[in-house]
Amino acid sequence: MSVVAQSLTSWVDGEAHLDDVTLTLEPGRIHTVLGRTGAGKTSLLRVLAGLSDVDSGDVLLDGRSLREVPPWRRETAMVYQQFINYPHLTALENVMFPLRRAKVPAAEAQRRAKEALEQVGLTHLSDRRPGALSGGQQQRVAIARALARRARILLLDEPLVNLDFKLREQLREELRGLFSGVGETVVVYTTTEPAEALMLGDEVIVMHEGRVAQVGSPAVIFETPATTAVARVVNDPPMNVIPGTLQGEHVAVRGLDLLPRASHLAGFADGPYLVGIPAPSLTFGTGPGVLATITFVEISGSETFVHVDLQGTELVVRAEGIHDVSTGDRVSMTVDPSRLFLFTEDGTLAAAPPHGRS
Amino acid sequence: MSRWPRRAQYLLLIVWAVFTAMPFLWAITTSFKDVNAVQGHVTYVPWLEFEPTLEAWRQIFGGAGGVNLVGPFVNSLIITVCASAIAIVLGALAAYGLSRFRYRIGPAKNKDIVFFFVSQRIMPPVVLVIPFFFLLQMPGLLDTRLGLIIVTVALLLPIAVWVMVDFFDNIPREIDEMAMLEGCTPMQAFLRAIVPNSAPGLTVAAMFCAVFGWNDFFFAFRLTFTQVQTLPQAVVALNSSIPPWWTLSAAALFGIIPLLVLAVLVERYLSKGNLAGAVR
Amino acid sequence: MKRNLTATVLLVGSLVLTTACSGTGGSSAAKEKEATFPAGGDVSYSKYGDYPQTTTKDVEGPCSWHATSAKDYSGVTLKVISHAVPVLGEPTVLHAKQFSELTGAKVDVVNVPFGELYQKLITPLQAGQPAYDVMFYPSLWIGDMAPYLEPVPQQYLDTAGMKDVTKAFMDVATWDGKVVQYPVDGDRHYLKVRTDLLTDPKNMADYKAETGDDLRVPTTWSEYQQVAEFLTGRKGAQGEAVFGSAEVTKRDDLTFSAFISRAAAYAKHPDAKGGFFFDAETMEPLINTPGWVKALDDFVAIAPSLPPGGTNFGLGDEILSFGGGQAAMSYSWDDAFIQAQQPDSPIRNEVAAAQLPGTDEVWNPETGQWDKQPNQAAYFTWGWTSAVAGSSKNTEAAFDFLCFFSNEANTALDLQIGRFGINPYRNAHFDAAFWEEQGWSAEAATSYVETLADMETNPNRVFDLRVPGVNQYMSSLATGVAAAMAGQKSSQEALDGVAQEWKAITEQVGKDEVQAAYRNVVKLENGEG
Amino acid sequence: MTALRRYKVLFLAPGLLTLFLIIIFPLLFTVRVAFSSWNVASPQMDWNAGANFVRMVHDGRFWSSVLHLVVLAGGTVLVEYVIGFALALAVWREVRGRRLLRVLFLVPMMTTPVVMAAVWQMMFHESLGPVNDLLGRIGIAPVPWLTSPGPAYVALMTVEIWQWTPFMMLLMLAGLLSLPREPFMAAAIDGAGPLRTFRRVTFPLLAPVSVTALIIRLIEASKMSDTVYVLTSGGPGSATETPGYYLYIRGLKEQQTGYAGSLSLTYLVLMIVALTIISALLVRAFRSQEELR
Repeated sequence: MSVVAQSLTSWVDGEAHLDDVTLTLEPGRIHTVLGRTGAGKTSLLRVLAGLSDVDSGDVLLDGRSLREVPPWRRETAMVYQQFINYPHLTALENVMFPLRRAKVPAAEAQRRAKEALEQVGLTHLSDRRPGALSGGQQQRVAIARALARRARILLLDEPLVNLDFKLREQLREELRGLFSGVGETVVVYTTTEPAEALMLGDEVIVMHEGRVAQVGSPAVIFETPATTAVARVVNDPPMNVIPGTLQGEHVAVRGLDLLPRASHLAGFADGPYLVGIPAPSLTFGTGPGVLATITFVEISGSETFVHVDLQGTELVVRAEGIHDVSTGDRVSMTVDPSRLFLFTEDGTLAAAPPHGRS
Repeated sequence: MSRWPRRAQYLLLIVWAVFTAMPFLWAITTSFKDVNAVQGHVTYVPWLEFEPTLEAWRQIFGGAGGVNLVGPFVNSLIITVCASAIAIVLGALAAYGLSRFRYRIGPAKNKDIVFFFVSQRIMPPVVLVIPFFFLLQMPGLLDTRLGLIIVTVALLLPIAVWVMVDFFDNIPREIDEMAMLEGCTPMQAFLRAIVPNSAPGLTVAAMFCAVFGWNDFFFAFRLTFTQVQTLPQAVVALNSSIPPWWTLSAAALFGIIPLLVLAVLVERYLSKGNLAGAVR
Repeated sequence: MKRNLTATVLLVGSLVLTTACSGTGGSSAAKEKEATFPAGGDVSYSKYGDYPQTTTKDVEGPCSWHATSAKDYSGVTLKVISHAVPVLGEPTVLHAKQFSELTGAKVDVVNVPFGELYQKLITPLQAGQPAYDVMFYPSLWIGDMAPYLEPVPQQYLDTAGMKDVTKAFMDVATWDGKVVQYPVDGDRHYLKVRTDLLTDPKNMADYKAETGDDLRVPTTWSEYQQVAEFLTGRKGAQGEAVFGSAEVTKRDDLTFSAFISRAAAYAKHPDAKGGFFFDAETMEPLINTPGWVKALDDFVAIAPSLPPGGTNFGLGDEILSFGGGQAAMSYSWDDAFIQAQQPDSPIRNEVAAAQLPGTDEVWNPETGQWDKQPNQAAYFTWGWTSAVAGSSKNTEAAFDFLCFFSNEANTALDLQIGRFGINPYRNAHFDAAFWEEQGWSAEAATSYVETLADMETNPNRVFDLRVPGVNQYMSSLATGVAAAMAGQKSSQEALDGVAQEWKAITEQVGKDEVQAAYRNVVKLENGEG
Repeated sequence: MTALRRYKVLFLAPGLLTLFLIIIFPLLFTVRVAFSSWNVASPQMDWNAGANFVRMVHDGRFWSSVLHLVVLAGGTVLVEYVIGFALALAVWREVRGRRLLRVLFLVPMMTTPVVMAAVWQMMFHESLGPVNDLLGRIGIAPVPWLTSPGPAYVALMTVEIWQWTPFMMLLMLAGLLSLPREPFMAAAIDGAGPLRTFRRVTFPLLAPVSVTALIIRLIEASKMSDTVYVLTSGGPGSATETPGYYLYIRGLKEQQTGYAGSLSLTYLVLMIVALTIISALLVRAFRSQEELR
């Protein structure tokens, strides 16, 4: 009962929204699709739902083509990033709507709707219309509606992106619990947030510019990103990728001092490469080292992202805690050479640091 | 807010209210006059300056003078309601389609199709009326309500499409997509998910349709002979070589009543602030 | 699908109603029935609404109430188009109601304002759509209408009422030797004046002092101008401001008729038999010859003596202006005079009628020069007429309706109601006693009746341009006149422009056709009709 | 997807076909009749090549009527926009009697133009109308409202403005009511006064509504004819003749169907070109406003 996407390709106005996307989606597992805005995530969901057409390729359900099956016969549920409910119906009626359309008897539909609302903790608000609910509550209704249907395919398109930080964390936790009971449903969940994708996904699909860049378990994706693009997408802040060369005992990276060649980089021929420097592997201080200029400071929760200019190269540093630095300050940079990634010049992963070190 | 904009605001409102009301006040006083109160010099105040008479009002409801506005009123009502209803149904369907799907007819895309609809309003009525005459003559629809309804639909459809396209554009398309995913065909999605949320837009469209339908004189006049008289025709038929200003005034006032109801309805939606994208 | 359903219900509903309302006209073979109206009974309109209590005796004849009530037209529907209410429209509706009661016929009347009547009539006629059985319209359209009209059957021509119609109005109803229009009204332009102002001693003395002439009813257009200028700004009996003249000047109203009145004496030479508007031989327009130009100069010069807005007066404004005592003089149809004579009028019996002013010289188009001789012409302008459409399936009922419409009893009552716009057209109507019975003074009644009767005997006659396309010619003329009055062009330039357009119109409509029709107009003028 | 495509057609086709069927015949008829000499005496579809168009080129009345329209329609729509916008602003925020005023302001739009023009004709009647009478009472000499070109334009524009400003107000008010609150709060925090707020926030935000409203009104105003007919008959002379009215005279009053056809066709082309240019200009003008923010 799996869903198979076969070479889905879709062009709109000369731009590829989907470019030869092939995937196998298994029931009972949560597939998170990670990618930047415009990577093709939403397009993929819309094609799976039957809302958008493809130029070539097909979607198979249990080996049967869905190409001529219109959305209303696909048994697909969807949760949008905007909190979409029917404004003229109450929360309960909203959840019942798809059940009634599926010819579930009224009493049964009501029972299931109430159950779903209880699951998302909205029993007390079931008579309110969406207009009278907060954003988070509205999204809970939408999720309840999707869950109550027990559809064969459940699609969630960045469902948490429009919520504020705290609510997002909270709902993310709850989602894990809610998804644990999906049983025979194929769940596809898109997000731009690496943490969300890695935390929720049984399998992570990284998309980049309409293509599938890598598919794998969260650990595989994070520890061995197949390409520089994946490496950037699965890290927050994105991994720094800078041209460099292997020279005997050293790794030369533009702007930085010669670094010692760590053990996982042994066995590669000297020559030009792309060097991946994870933001946490960089540290700055006042001691000796290469001087860089701070161009921008971002404080994100308990961490600080510091953007620096290193003789023409832009780098991002992730530091724990709050640091008292400001734009224009000159700081010295140091790198942990054992945490470097190595990519060939065309962006394919050559070497990753040993597990457990990132 | 400083004070002068506030004052300017009140001044504007008062001046415009007076200006708007003036012709109505004049029509109201005139409707109680007779020929002697009209010729010679200008009079305003009943009893003081002229002897008021109910003659004009009696006349338009079938008094002497061969005028009776009740029949034409009913005709106008039937034609306006039917034509507006058809125009809104066809217009809403087309507007929904144009708002949700990509069309391509030859070189024309959605925007061009909307323009095609709206551009029909550019046609001067004179261009249309003679061809309409022949068009209705063939199936024998001249001088019938059905004939007028068909023609009126053509005049109203552009307005309905224009209002509704913008309105639907402002309803998130995810609502009807979701309805489709939940088992509705596009038609059911439209009827069950969109239409129930379109009351403001439909009301504005209905108002525009009713206004233009109700007030059409040009086509009604030229496509009927003796069997179907609409209200504007019947009022204009009072415009003889000695124009009976009083009857004309009474008739003009009488003709506004049904539309007042719509004005109040539209205002209600305005107050609630949910006309949002209804007219953009 | 609720909305669709509603629409369907409405659509079906309207269809049913439409079908229900469009009754089918049956054949009109007159069946006889028991007469319901007694021979010689009293006829009164009072039961039909707010009409005078006057009664009159039904005059025996084929068109009488009695005779009509013996006809059975049940199942017949007559479709009638007439002018707006009240002028002609109101009597049409009234007589339709009466005819319906007497015969059982269904008579549907539509009333149409003057400006729209032509298109409303001509479009279905040309398209072959049998829209109307009976049509009431201005008689000058005969050239466009004639091909679509049913000639009046001999039996109606033989009725006493028809035989009493004056020669001028029988001529008006005739086309190519056949009577195609059924006379129901008589019209002409003549002069109306306020006698109280003209006989006021102070006015008379001041006028004498200012001009050296005696103040009297003007007999020439230059005298009209002089009197109008003098009276403008004087005060009336109640101290109201008075203006010299009220004239129809609104471009697309009836300005062309007013202008023809002013041009008649300058341009209609009694000895010139070759045409007034055109040279009938060459169809060269005469509209820009010196006689017409002089008349337009006069028309432009009167502006300061008109009431405020007087250069945009429609016929209605003219009627109210003179009838309400605002203007001292006026010329056009009877309406303004009748309005002044209404029982509640402030100037009742202070008015007199007279022939249109004349001139001291007249242009002779045949010699191409001015002849210094007094001249005056009678302008038999268009009036209301009626006809039966050739496409009508109910011609007998239609003619019976017109016959009833214009029977002696009805006409006697119609003439008394000013707003009906029905004016004397039978010899019997030129009777001062009849008007005195309505409360008119002997002077007013006599001047009115004599003016009308004298026109009938005037040998120098002008008729309208009764040719196909007449509205194009008149529209062009009115536009030229308006341009001169607005100061956009000189009189000569304006009329030269009109002449150019007239030539083009003649070409478009078809020179032979226009010429043939125009020859008939010239015959009428020359009394050879 | 075939199923979806079927529905796509189902939505648009009924309306589009209805309009197409009803409109295409008149259009073809007009094109054909423009090349014929169809008139009252010979109502036939003959072929007179381009004679009508040659005549039109030399028809000064037609071309000057187009000029009149530019002044009349342009002027009225501009005034309507300014007043309509001002009124919308005035009844947008809290004001005593707001709901009553809103209804009152909508009413003129609901009246039958040809009938209200007759009422206005009486108002402007130079000796029997209240306008001159009231002016007289405050010592102003009677104005020749309908007999002198200048005042006649004022009178015509007054009637049009009276009737159609409500339309403008309704559109602008609906636009105002749908505006987001944030920019206004931001402006308030910046300490912007009402004028600045209007210039920097309200006006630019309403730019798209403004363009639509102006275009729609221009389309409707370009057909101006009833008011002219009733009030001035195109006079004095032909100073207030509009193309709509001139077409009416030629086509219906004089029944020169062929010639009117060629005029109509030319007028239609002129209108479509003019409106396309105007809307492009408006969009550009308002866009630069938006960028100013």
